[in-house]
Amino acid sequence: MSSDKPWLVVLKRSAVILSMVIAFFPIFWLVSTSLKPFDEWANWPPIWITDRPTLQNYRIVFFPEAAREFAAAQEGSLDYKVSGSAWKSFQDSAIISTLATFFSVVFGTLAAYSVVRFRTGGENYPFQFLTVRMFPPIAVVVPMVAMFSVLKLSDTYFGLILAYTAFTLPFSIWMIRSFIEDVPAELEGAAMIHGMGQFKAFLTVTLPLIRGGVLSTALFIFILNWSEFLFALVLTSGDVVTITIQVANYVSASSGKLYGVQAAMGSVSTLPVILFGYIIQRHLVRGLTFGAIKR
Amino acid sequence: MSARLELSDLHKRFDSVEAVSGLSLALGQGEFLSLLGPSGCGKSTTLAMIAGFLQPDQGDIAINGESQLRVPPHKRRIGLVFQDYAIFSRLSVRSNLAFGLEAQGVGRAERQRKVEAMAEQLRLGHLLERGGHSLNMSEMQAVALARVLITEPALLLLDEPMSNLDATDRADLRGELKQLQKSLDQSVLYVTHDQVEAMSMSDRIAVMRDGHIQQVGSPEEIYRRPVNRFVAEFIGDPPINIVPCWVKTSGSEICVNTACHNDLYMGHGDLSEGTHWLAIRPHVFKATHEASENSVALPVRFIENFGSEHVLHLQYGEDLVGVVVPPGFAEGRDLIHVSLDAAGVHLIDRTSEAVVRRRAVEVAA
Amino acid sequence: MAQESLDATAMKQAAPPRRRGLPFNVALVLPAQLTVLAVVLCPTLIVLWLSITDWQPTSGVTWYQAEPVWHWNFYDLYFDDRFIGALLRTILVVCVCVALELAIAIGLALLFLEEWPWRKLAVSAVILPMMIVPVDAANAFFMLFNERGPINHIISLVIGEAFEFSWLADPDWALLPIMLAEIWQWTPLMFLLVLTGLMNLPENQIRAAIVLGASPARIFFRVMLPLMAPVIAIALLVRSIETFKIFDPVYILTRGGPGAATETISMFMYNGAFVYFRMGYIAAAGLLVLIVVISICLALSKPLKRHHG
Amino acid sequence: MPSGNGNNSGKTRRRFLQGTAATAGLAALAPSFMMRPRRASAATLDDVHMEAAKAAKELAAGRSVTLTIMQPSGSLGNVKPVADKFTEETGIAIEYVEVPLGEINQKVLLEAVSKTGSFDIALPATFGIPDLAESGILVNLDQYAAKHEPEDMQQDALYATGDYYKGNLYGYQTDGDTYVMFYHKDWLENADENKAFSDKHGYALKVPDTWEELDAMMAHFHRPDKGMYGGALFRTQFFIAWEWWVRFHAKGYFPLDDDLNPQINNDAGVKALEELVAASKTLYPGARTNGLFENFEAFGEGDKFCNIGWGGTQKFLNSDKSKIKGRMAHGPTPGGMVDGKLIKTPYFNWGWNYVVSSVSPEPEIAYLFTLYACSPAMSTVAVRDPGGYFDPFRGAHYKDAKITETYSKPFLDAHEDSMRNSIPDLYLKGQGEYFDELRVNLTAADVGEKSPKEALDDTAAAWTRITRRMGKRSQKVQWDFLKSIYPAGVRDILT
Repeated sequence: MSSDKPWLVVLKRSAVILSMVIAFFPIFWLVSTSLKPFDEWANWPPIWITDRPTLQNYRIVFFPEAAREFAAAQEGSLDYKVSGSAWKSFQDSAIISTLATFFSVVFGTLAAYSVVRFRTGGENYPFQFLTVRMFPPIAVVVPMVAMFSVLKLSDTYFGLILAYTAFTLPFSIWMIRSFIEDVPAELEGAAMIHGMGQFKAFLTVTLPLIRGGVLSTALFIFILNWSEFLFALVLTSGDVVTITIQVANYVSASSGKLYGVQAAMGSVSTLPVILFGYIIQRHLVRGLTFGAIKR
Repeated sequence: MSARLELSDLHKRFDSVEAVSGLSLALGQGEFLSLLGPSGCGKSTTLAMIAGFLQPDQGDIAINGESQLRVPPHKRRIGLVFQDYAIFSRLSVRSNLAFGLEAQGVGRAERQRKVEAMAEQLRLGHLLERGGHSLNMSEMQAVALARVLITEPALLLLDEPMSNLDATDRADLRGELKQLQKSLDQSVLYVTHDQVEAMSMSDRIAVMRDGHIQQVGSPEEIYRRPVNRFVAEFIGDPPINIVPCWVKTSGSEICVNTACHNDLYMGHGDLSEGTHWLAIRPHVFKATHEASENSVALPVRFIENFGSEHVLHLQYGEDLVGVVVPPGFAEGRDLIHVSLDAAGVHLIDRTSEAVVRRRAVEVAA
Repeated sequence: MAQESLDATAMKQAAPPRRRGLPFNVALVLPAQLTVLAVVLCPTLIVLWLSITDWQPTSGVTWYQAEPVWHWNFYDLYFDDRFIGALLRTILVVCVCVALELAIAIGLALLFLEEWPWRKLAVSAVILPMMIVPVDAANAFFMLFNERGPINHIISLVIGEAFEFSWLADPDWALLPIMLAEIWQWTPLMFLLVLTGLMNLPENQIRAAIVLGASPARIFFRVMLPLMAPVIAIALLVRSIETFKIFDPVYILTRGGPGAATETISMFMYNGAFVYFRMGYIAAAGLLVLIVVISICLALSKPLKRHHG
Repeated sequence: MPSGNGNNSGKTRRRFLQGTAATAGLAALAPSFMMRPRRASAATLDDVHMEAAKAAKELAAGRSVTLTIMQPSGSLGNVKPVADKFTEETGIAIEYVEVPLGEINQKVLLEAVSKTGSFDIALPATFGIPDLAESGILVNLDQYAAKHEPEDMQQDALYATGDYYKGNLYGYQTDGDTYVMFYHKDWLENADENKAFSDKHGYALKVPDTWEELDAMMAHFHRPDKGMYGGALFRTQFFIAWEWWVRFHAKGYFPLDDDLNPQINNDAGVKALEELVAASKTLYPGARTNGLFENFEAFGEGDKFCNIGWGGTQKFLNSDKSKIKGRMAHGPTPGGMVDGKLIKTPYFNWGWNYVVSSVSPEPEIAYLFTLYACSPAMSTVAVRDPGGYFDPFRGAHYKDAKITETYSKPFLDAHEDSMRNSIPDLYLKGQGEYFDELRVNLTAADVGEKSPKEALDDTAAAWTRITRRMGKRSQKVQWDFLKSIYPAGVRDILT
């Protein structure tokens, strides 16, 4: 508020710069590693920025032939061996994340509307959904494996979509609820006076007003689905491969990991999340607090 | 202990807007000065500069003759009551009152004593243990006032302290505040847009508009001798009537015709011939039931009832004018006879909007 | 129906909703409700059953035919050092991570509270970590804390001799990179929450405190922090719940090892269920965790409720 | 059994029959095993791959059949060339699912629960077969073996101990993952060193026969101030149990007695652990934290006396990246003196094994593929892949020029010798639990958190609990069986 002393300003600016460096450093390292040729992955001292940048790691991720060539070239290094393309994991993740997001947002919007405008189930009803998010997924994963085995849902798109939809519903219901609450019910009332049914009034009056909010919710949930790991790890066994599973797959033997390849896969797989994240930056707080804190 | 304040040639600009330009003002010791103006006139900016939240672009702020520009807010010995009272909502009333003392490092016992005394003085005893968030507006107002008074500020700044209160609380508070100020001999700068507050409490009023001081003077002066159309219109309730007039001059003598009254001699002054304005307080019209020599009959359009007096709205040429009459005066009548005393009207220059100064006044023939 | 719901408060007080309207609003919540039931309630019932059996896939029977052992799983859990250890370790991780996240977040938020050039851009830059896929973030930290990674390199440069410490293989230190990864990734969220809270603080209360002569520290602790309490409560609640579930970084960085040195509750249960395949036993552990978590959450959910109310 | 017969360990089944006769306790088990139908197969070792392909082609005739193989990531180089040939000969398509190599056993076991049918054939690590067999996910291959397997198929494999569980065939070992020792030949043959060493110990430097000798040599060469280190043995938790396992067996004991009471915490076990902890002092600095890759890279520096490892280790050390290429001596893991007799206990601790999923709609075709892939001709093709995981496991492999070039002759000699006499891992249901318990406690002892005695007592107590939970009676059946198929020379000495 009052004018700061110069040394204080310098200190503050340095702190800001330091925090930015720390925020960026792991990502820098990921990207930097993804561009390193094989023999620099585990060099000592580590190479910060390679002199010989290569796209080889990215080729290994996406082109099985490149992976096999690479493996053949690295004679004796049996641990550094990959095969198969990551395309499938992007495809699978895209299908699962998109559909699960769609269901979550549609179901969530309907439920949120019902909860806000009709007080369905009373004051405490929405909390029931919230408890879903408090469940450690690992606690339900064991019975889900059992249940899925009976229902033949293991290792299927539908199984993961079901799990993702359920576990993101708390977010969609609570976020969209907070958006609907921002729109006065009187607006719908005005439409209803003109003879419109209530649900239609919601669709034609309120929904367009909260379109941005619903879209943000969708992106937010897409991010969650795209990044999910535990369910994918346990509920799939090879037919379905999500990107997180693919990343974890580039692990070799007891010895170590395919740093460069893993970094390449990591850089690519996290890109959509970063992009969507910044698009909805304004709503991140609302999302991650279930709509409790608004901007 | 109470202080003088001098503002000289203050300027503050936000982007393209000159919020305060060339403001100079002096507040004497123990004086109650109101800074009166419509919202956006720059009075809050001025206040923020005095308090030290804003640094003026130019000019000086001096308390007791010492420049405050390099003094941080908390060292200026200023007490500030905000429009929203800014009660620390998470603290109890007691802690709110003790906050300033605590910050100054006053001992616990002393703090306790002063809080009790202040609570006693402002009749807040029953609120002391309540949480800040649980108070109603008038309680907040009182606590806010007590919270600054307890630190014995050299200068008390009040920023629209009554705008959130309802009418009766306001009326009560005006008296109490004035009394308190007198008994403490406290210098007060009172910022408001409400002329009633300013008129009823102030020793002097500074009327402000668009970053400029329009006029500084006692309430009487401001009311009787506004310097321009803005001040004339801003002060007075019911509001002053402004009607067009046509000016004839011979030498420096001015003769005015209005839509209904002719040949009003306004004495000497500098004014061009042509259309100008007449500002006439509603009290200045003399309303009668019977016609008299220089009265005109005006049709009654509607009546506002203020209880102790009524305001008749009469058709005056193309305008409506308000005329104050006793209750029941216009009962069942369509026409009222109105005469006008030229001594009580203000002639306003159409181009400069300034009130024309008249050297001598002669009653119209 | 329509008229009643015009005004939400009126609706709330409205005498028993008309029968015709009721199915409609219930129908609206039905898809969400059914999904949740399918994926949460059914498994919970199955957990109840499994927790009293000693079902192990290696015994070759399907889960619904497993032999009940009644309370013995719980009895064993009570004496299972690894389970208790994982529980305590998880609580430690939650306390350390959430506390540090909050402390750093508050510090950062205060830095970003004042207006300065490029501030918005800097905020976007600082929150980058929370935009990263957690598995990728964990991988990045795996590389950073590799014995041949840049962290060791920096330490080497500082101390002036080669430092090749294998953080993740040392039982005493392996938890550190995991916690740092978690803190790195989620401090930005905490920061955003706190910053939002700070920016929405009533400015005049702070100004009032300034004019009353309070020092910056006093203003912060006596005025700002109390005002921030609800926001901070929500932030702590949300982050504690999420941190309690911590899995991805542990899995990627250590798998709970070396030994059980970094086994958090999720990792313990994963290892138990999917490495040792002691499904019944882990179901019992899961049930205990569920009960604990839900009761804690119900107790703590008041701030959320208040904010929404 | 006469010892010295190099081909012993291959004759698993025969030996088991003999063992059965000798062990009254096994009488109950014997019938189901012995009453296996006589072999109907006309195939011989040389043409088994052709016969298998033919049989598969007939079974799949007129249908479009696809087999899916779940394999540890990185083994495609071993599997694909063989699979391509199979497809070529039979028209049966092969697809692959890759999972991280540390997780394949879990994934296969999970399939027992989820039954997705996502694979027909899998390549789990051998030590997991007991769990997998008990879970019901593996097809008991006896009936198919009776139909298609040539007489000496398993005798020809140098190590087939892990293929059987409770007397039934569940898979084919396809990887020779036995522990082998690596020594710095220049140091061994250095005259000055030899003199200094024999002056002190009374015998010359050599490829050590016993752990005592190895420990003495490591101590001799360990001069960190001169940049020389005794050894590059593993001390990370994941690996530590394996070395102790060999040291313990070399002292002449089975890990469990006939009643499944742990013997690991007897005096020999404690001694073995004390020696292991003492040897830690003569290892290079990174030993406690370094995994496999770092380990062989470190030994490749050429400043360490000895190392332990597998074929993969040799592939690196024999490459141009290694400074010690061509300067190594090899040997099996050291043994010990039991009652005045030298006992060698080389150890087979990992290895991939072809198994067939019980969820597979085509178990017989799937079996035929595994038979095809493990046939001498085809497995040679698989092992040839220089980047792959599969190490030699049949006599034929050691004669292959390409394989010899990759591994070097001296190594292969030591490897073959080890393979023939390898002791098995603890092939019991719950192997992972037993071993993890052991690993944690050994590490605790190594870093000084527990005394060796404490560590092993704790392990033994935990083992008893695990055995009880797994079902003692069932475990005993397998343990008796397993003991009966330990290599004869070892089995006779162990108590």
